[in-house]
Amino acid sequence: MAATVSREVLTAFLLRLADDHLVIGHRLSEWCGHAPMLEEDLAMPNMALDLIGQARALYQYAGEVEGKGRDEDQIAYLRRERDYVNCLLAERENGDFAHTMLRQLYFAAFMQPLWQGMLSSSDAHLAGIAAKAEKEVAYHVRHAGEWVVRLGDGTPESTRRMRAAVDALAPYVDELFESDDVTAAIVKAGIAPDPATLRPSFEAIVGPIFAEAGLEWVEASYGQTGGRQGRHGEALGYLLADLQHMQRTYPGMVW
Amino acid sequence: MAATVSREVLTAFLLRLADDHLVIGHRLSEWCGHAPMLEEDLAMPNMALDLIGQARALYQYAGEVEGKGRDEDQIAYLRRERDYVNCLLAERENGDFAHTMLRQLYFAAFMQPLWQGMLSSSDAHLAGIAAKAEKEVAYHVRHAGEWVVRLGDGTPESTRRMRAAVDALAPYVDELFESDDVTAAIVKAGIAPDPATLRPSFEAIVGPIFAEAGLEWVEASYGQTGGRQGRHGEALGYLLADLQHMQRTYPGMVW
Amino acid sequence: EAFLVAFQARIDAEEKIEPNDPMPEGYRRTLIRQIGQHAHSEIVGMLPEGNWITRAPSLRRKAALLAKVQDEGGHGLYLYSAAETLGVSREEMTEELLSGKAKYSSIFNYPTLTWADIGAIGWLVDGAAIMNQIPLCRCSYGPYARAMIRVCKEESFHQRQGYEIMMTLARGAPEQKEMAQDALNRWWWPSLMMFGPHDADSQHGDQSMKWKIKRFTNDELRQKFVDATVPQGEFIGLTFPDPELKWNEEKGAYDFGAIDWDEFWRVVKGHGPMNRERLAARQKAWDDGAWVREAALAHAEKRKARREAAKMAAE
Amino acid sequence: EAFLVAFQARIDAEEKIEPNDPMPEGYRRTLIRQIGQHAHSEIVGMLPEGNWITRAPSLRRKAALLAKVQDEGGHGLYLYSAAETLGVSREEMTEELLSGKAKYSSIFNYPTLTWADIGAIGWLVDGAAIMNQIPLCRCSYGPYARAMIRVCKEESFHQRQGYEIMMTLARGAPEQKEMAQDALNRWWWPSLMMFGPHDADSQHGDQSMKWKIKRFTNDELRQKFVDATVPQGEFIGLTFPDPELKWNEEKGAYDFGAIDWDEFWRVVKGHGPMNRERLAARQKAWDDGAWVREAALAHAEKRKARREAAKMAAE
Repeated sequence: MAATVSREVLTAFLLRLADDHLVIGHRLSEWCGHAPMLEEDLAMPNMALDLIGQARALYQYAGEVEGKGRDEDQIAYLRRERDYVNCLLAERENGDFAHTMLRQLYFAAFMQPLWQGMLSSSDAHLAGIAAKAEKEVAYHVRHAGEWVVRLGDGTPESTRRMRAAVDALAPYVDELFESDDVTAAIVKAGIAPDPATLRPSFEAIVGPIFAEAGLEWVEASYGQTGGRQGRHGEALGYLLADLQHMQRTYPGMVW
Repeated sequence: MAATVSREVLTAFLLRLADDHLVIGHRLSEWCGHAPMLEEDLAMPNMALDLIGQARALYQYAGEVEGKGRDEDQIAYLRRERDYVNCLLAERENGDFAHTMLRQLYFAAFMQPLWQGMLSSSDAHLAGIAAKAEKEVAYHVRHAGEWVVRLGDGTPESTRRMRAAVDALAPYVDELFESDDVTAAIVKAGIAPDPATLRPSFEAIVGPIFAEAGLEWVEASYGQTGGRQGRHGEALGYLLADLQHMQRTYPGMVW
Repeated sequence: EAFLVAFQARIDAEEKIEPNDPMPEGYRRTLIRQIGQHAHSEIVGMLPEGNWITRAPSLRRKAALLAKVQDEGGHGLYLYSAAETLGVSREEMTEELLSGKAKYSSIFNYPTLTWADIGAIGWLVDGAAIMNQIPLCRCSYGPYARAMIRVCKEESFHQRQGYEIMMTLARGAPEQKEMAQDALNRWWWPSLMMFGPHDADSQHGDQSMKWKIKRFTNDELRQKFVDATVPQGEFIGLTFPDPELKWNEEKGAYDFGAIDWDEFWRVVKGHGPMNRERLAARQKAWDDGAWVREAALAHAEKRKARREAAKMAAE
Repeated sequence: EAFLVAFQARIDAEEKIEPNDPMPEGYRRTLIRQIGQHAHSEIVGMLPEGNWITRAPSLRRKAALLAKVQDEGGHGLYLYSAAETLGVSREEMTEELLSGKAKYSSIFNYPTLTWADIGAIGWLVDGAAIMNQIPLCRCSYGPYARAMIRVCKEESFHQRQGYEIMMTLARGAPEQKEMAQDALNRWWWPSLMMFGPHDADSQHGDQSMKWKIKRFTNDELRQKFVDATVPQGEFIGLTFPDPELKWNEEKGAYDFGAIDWDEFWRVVKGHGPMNRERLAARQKAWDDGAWVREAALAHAEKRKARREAAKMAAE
């Protein structure tokens, strides 16, 4: 039988995932009504909706596991900036459409094997969340991947922008695959795969897309890190000011 | 002897002025570190500092007059969006440098005669605030006015941008000169001049600047209004989310 | 002439007109204008609601709002497609929107100031839209009628959702109730204006009725809306900002005060609080997206060329 | 050669070197590099602090922060002027900054995550800067020495203000104390790195000391800073993130742990958390401002031409 994990460890693991999804979903939703074409004015809120839905499932479960009676909104809205543990990739600002789509591809290509691994999680509740999310993330990989190809192999302008995005996001890839005590305990308990082992799957997704797009992979000399310890970039604070505005202004109300 | 006004009326009048200064000062401060030249990286925080200083004096006095024990920060930070009564001009987003400087010129050209009129206010405290502010606003008129001239009569590009700013801000000028029951009572009590009477002074300031800049005055077919009733544009909410973030997140603390 | 008479006979017989059927130029033009305007309204309508997605007060509401805004984009898409069956392209329609030549529903030229505005838009604006749209499900032009069936189903869901937001607020803390009341105060009159000028002043009304593009007059629809909406508002304890609003037993409907048509025309003519910003936002999205659209086109052509080259090589 | 000997004699006699005095090329180059780097640090340093102006927790703090950031711009201005006396223009220096050729203080490549970071920057970063700068008030190059006198006066005000912010937090609510401690944890080691590599590894040290551009070594200054700062932190109840930090009675100074030089060099070489963003922000300000600078120039030329034409006409 697999080892078990403490409430604290499982909560910590769930919050990382949940924050990733909330924050990158928030970023996507900022495009709403401002997309380059109507189809994307549909596709981007659609992906954001999936991501917020996944975040909700994870926050709800984190609240249960934590056992302190916090509901999804209390966890999502009422922590301090240093308590958010999303990866830095998720919080990066939208930049142009190439930048947003590449960010989404990276995140989806990381999550797809992670969700797949969690399909057989020893934690039945998480396996259930994964079953739904795994279908959704496949669409995100496809949609973002198609755009990376189109833009990478489109006009000289779009190629230039896509390359700039590859360059700009390079330092934020490695953090996705970090392992630490939390992930080690989670792996040992058979709850989820080790992020460090997902790199080949990530590359198997991103590699062919880059090849088709005519893009070269850029290895960052040093990856940025810190998100899992709540050490974020300066942009997250503004995102949280908007996110939390209502809950902070009107504490304890039902909406 | 002049009529007196109720606490409520004087408070309402002071809050309008204070909110104007806080909000336009906030906007100017957003330029910090991003100005087109180092001299402006000094001049813009400098003007913002004057404006925030004037706002503080007005909020403090409003708190006293109101008599409910609220201090400057409680009033400045802890109201709801619909309770802010700044004019719409003050909250307009920065746009480019031409837009920011024209907005500042308009506001300063409105405030200069208003402060001058309040030098002889029947309210000694307000006369004291005006004495300091009147010197500061003269610098703002000069500084912003010089830029309007330079940009209006600079390159074709700067002229185009300056004209676009004149066009964009035209609907927000008339609101400055609105009178209502509050201003009527304030005028009657000899506290401040009627905004409606300041238009000629405003024009005497802006007119020669426009003439030198080679700009034509644009009369808005319909002026926008509502700020004094707390009916703002959509951008103010985001400004307030940032402004209030700390006070809302950490209620009741001393900083 | 005979064609017009025959066409009218088909209409009168409640036959659906389909894209390849002959139709009078005026019928086509009226439909293009109306469907385009309707599509633009969906697109521009994403902006005031989109304004609250990042600040929605709970995750549940955030998700619902995202879904709603997405639906609106979808409505825009069906409607543009319906208009395209009449021989106008989405690009042409977009350019007419951005140039100010084509209109969109004036209500979206008001700002969303608080969260309650999201409730009010769902309840009142979508509610008014449905009143307009339900009869359009029986519109004589087939593609438009079919698009409207789908749109109406979703809109009525949005309307209930908006009302539920208002109810939650109205039954919530005093600040929430105040927020709901304030939103009603600001959105009520503009909602009534959504039905357009009084019948006597309406320029397109008669011919559209005859062609069964419209099936009720502006004033009829407005009255239906008032009659349906006032009890809903009263039920949750809100007060309508109209001292003349009262039930008229005799006519079996509500009487209500005079609409400020000056305001209506001012906003229609571009001087509402948000007209410039709405168009500027759409213009910016369009301009900023130009390189994306060009790249998508260029890529599609490259693929096609490659496929053809491969086919040639294989032959 | 004789000139170098005579120059060194002037330096040794504590004479000030002035712009028009002859000076060795190396002396000039060293000063240009150092003053430029110092000026750039003031300019880039506006960004991390500017990040909290709109979110400052009280109006008093907001005003103080605005004034501080403005002072930093002012320091940048004096320093660029001092460098200009050595024959380099502000444009050239700006281009060197933006191209990454010129450096600025690496500490500004860390983000300001909470309000307490504003306190920590004032207390630690300005505190470390002052340690570096006080001896520069006696620097052999006159314009630099005079600029530094003014800069130091303001910096020491900023340092006290920063410390006062930290004290307020440390004596405030538990969340505030935690915020202050967290800021100290993040800023302490980077502050120690501000003094540069150990003397043994420092490439510019010896010659600069001989020319009296520097008067203390990196390690001497770092030790002074630790000795001055640790008691201040302990006084307000904060803990330094260094288990090896302790008072060494014998040497009459603090011992402290080993600095992570890998991190130091990584950040210097452009891989700190904010290097790209800082440069991108300055680049954007520069690019977006190009039309303004061009317009100012064009206008000045138009005025001049008009004045001259008027003069001609008058003659």
